[in-house]
Amino acid sequence: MSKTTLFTLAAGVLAASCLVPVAQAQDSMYMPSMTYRTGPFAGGGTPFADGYADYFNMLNERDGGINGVKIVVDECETAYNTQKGVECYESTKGNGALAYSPLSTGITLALIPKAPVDEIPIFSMGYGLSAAAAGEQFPWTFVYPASYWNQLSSILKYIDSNGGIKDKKIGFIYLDAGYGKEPIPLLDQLSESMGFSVAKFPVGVKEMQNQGSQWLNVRKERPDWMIMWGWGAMNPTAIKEAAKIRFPLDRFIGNWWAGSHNDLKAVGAAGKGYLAANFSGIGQDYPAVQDILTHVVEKGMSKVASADDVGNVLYNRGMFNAVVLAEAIRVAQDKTGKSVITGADMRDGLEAINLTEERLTELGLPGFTGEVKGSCSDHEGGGSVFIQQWTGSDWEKVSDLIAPMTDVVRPMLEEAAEAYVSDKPDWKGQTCS
Amino acid sequence: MELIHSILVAPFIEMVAYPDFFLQVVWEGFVAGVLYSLIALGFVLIYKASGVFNFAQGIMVVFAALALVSLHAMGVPAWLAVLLSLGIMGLLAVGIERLVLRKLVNQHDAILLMATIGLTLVLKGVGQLVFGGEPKPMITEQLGLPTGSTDWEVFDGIVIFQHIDIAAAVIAVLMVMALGVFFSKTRIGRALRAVADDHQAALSVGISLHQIWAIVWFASGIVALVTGIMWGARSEVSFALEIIALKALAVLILGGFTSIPGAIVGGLMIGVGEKLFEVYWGALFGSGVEAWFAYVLALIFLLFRPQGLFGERIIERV
Amino acid sequence: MALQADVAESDGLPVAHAQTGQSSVQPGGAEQLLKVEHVSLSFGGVKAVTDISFDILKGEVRAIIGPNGAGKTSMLNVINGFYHPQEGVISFKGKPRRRMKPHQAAASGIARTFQNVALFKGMSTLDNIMSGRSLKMHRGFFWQVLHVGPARAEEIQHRRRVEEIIDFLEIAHIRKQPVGKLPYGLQKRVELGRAMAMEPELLLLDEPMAGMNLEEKEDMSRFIIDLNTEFGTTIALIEHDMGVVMDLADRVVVLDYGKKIADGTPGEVQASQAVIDAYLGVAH
Amino acid sequence: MLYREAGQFKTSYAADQALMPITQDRVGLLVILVVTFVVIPVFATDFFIGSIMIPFLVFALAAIGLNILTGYAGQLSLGTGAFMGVGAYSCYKLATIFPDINIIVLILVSGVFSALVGVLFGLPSLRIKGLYLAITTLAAQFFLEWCFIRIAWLYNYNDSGAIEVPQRKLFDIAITGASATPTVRYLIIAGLVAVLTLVAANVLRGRIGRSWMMIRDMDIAAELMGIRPLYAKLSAFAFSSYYCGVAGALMVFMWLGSAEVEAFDINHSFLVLFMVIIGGMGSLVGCFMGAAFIWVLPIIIRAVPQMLGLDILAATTEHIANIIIGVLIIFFLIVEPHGLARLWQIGKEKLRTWPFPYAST
Repeated sequence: MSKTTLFTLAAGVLAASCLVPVAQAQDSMYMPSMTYRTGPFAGGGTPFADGYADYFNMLNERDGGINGVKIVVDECETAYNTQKGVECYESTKGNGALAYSPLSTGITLALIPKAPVDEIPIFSMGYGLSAAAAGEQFPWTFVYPASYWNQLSSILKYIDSNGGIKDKKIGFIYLDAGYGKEPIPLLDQLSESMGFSVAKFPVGVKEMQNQGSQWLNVRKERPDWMIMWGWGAMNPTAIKEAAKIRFPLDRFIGNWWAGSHNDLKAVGAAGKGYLAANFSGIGQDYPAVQDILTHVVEKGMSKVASADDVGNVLYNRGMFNAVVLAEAIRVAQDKTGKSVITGADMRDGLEAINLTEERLTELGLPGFTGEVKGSCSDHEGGGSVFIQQWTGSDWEKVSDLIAPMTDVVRPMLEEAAEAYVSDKPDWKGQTCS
Repeated sequence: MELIHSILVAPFIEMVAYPDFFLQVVWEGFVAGVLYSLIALGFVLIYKASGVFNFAQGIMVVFAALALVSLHAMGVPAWLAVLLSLGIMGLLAVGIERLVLRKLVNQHDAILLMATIGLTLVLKGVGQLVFGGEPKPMITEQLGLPTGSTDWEVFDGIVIFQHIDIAAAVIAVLMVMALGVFFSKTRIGRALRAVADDHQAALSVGISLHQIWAIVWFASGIVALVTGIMWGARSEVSFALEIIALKALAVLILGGFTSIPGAIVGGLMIGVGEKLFEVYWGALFGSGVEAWFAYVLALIFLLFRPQGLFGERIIERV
Repeated sequence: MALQADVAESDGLPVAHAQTGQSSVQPGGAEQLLKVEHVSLSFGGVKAVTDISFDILKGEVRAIIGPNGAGKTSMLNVINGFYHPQEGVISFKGKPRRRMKPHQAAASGIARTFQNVALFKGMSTLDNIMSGRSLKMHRGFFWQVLHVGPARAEEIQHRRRVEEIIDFLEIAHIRKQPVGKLPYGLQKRVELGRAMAMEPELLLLDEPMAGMNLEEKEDMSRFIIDLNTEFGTTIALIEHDMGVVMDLADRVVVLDYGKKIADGTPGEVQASQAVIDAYLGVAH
Repeated sequence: MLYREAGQFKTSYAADQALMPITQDRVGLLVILVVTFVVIPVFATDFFIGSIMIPFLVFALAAIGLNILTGYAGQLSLGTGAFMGVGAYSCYKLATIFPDINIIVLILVSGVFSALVGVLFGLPSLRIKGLYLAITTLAAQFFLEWCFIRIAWLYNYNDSGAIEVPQRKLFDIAITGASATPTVRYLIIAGLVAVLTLVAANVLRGRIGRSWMMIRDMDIAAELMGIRPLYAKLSAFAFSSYYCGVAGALMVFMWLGSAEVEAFDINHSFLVLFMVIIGGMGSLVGCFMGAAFIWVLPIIIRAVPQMLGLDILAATTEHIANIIIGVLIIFFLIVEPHGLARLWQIGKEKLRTWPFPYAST
């Protein structure tokens, strides 16, 4: 008896969820957007979500969609929380979702096994499981344009080309969670082959704003370079602490989640010299970004607080996430001849993606990023990153694209992918010729 | 044997070998401790006067700082923004007293605690709705707070003092002194102490409990704003700070729930203790021990001296 | 009273120490149930009880009286193990002990009620009285989980005993009500029922009639007398109402400022000059 | 009205002590069981089963665990998340060490580890109570979280530090892993939750349950009735943690499929606490009501503006859900500390005495 109210309630929701207008009409395609505009990492989640939505809306406004089919972007708030993310996934996958960008390592890990079952690809752009770059084992997962491991190898190459890395001490400060720990196996491997030593400094998720001890330890260990795998409030705190202990900031490199405008806003001039890896262009000087300003922001259809936020690192990265997905839709439309595609078509589209410099220019993004060329076995594309430096008020590109050490990383990726699949007897991979 | 050496001997050798570094560690711990103390102070004020264990103190710190920063972002001059934020905290105090506390008089303390957990959710929701969830830089310079640092050359090395940290310590001392004067010299302060000693007796001599509660909540609102400014200046103002505020609970166990000096000493002990433990012993445990050090220390403390350093001995009456 | 018939049917009765036929007015030769010798208790230097000795005989009603703050409740707390006296020995059923936990006291056969009712407020009358049976229930976790067979049978068997007590105390109508909402007089009765359910050898009653009106006092007195005569339960009672004490008690101990000032039959005590002084407030 | 007990006489104590003495309640339960095990699996959508029913049942089980400790035994705990984590990580380790043992057995066994850890952290409860105890449970929360990160053995030295559920079968049907259908997973969870709820109901109405409530209501008097605080409190910790542990294992194995430490953090502990407060402390039915309410409310709040065609930012609805839950917690604590369960009971009383509005007090 007791549960009847509950059941009525649940039935109400069931009914409600059926009533929600489902964007499966013939003239549109459904693109879910997992956002985290709330929670401890909201600072990074907000501009990313804005860039993502604005690009699709720009295509709708400017071109009337992709090949005449409008894209419906539907945001679902995850607050960077795995349970909520999974719930978002389950509640939207039935709407004809073409691809998911989970935007959290935890959610990505939860969704990877679901992707082949539901036939919806996961596009974790430069995050999530590095091993997912191995297309043979992970047909439904894509990490364009580079995995964390490739990125780390590029950063190490940068260090090597700036005074050599042999016999140096590299400090690695990281968020003590799945995300931050992800590149450690490669770091350990490369420290042997490249001949440097490593000191690790974990920062607890709850201690992000309280890094005094870690930086005291840095002072004790005296590393030559620092590499940071940080996120959210951890980044500005770390840069401030580094400045406090007089660590030379031009020897402190963040990964691509530790090098946005939002991170440095709180640091300002004190962060001058700080370096970060990046794979997406900065600023508004791209025709595509200008189109967003004209067709979306100026019409008041964007959620950005001010037009100045457009072109920020994370905004542009969110936009690039949408660019890759939009391009995959086009490829899939070409391949299948259909205008409205399915998740499975989308997967084929993502796999056959080929964003050459030429194509990027056509899209209004000349020189925005390195080439991204996927294949059946390669789900991370080119994998090149560049290094940018904080001038005290803005980011400045200070290096050319640095190619990763594919020869070292690739075998490790494949090994990790094998390990992942090994205890899953019914796992479906694919064979690439 | 080696383990015993690395626990009992090696860290101390290291401390003596690099005394400048040791001093730096203690100073950093001291500064963190000052901030823990400030949060704990907010707890103590409210607990003393109303018996409410205010779980929302941490979120009040974030809320106050966010209000300040957001008002300034809207174009309000810094000092006016401080006043307005104080006004907001005052309204909040009156609101909480009217809508929550008044209705929960004489309830079990666990119920009161859970009510403040509910309050935490409300403040979190309202705060993000009104001010936005993304982290914001503190307006350190606009408030006239010092930046920069001073080096102290000692023992063939240097100890670096950030001016903002020194300011935080000074302000904390001033605030504790001001509270001391407030409690001992003013009429309201004396009334507060009377209430803390005995609710019934205070009522019988004509002290309005409602008024007193609103005042202590406002007072801890002020403490929250100051804490928020100081902490925000060290990193930034964000909701991530809320979890760190929980450490103040451990501080309270050490210091006793009703003692202002206890909150200060407890905060400093935890601040310095966890830094020393993390820097000199942390590596043995795989580091990151700061996450639990305060709580485990509190737990051990509870087993041996449950009333805290300065608390009164609890005698159970039948 | 239909109780006698019910009692005879059920097992596990306190018949063992029932002393039917013996006059409770003259317990002269009866065995000592409890003996308190030279007990002193202090809290941080403040003496609550000083060098007190007395005994309680099996089957009697023993009253402890004295002005406020005389140390009466402290004495009860010492007897059932809440407080540990710094000096002195307490012997129960001939076994001396210094320190004892309340649950050990309960296990050895001492039950009690409190000055301010200490019922389990969130539970019903029935559950409160059932809780008095805790020590007598033994079925383990496994049977509890299944709640069939032995555990169920045990629960029902004890329920029968509890229902007898409920009948005895005439509280059947409030059987399933949460005790928190009952009037004070009934709460006191339920508390007595809970103590009875333990089938104690010694029952300590701390002001069982405080705050009652005349009618309720009469009821409660009747229950106490019945309990003593029919079940043979030994009772130690603290009470302020001198009339009640004189009517109920076989012997009386008088305390004042933590010291024993008189001990004897109600008549003897009443005649004692020390007692008269204590109650009239003559300076010591 | 239909809901009357007039004419239903009990002729034995056994009948009077039954879990559901009134016929209508028994019929109601039967209806619920039929709906749970037949109607929902057959008719409901995958989304409803996978994202509403499964989490709801998992949380209800965790809420039962916390309610045993906090609602029935009166020991406030803020460490539920960590105890669920112990269950999840033990189950993961057991599943890797004993791949041939049925996963349902392992899930039930993993609760034992959680119970052991619960007893360990419950030890301070013998000396301290109330708020102080709440802080020791915080210590448990943060220390265990740290263990889940630091002890790599717990997650099989996985690079990402996450635990991933291996695929397991029962009678050749996949019951864990991605290819297990929501319906299968749901049926397993529903079965386990039904059995465990019955067990909890039985324990709570017997000697052991009574001893917990005695400690909660008046620990001094309880001791006087011969209850040993040591046994009563530690058994409450053990029993409660067992439920939390099983709920944690179910959460990872039957719902999420993989989990990082964050899945067991302090916010998770709070979430379960909210369910207990809103559902009703000291009520099993309340656990279900609270879990349903807290889990479903945000989903409804999200769906309503969409249905009305309003364009509200996803984040905004999240904040609004926070505010509503917070306000409701305060509301319930002020107005009805026994939560939804008590409201439901009052409703039943009213039905019983209808049409005499003042008959029940």
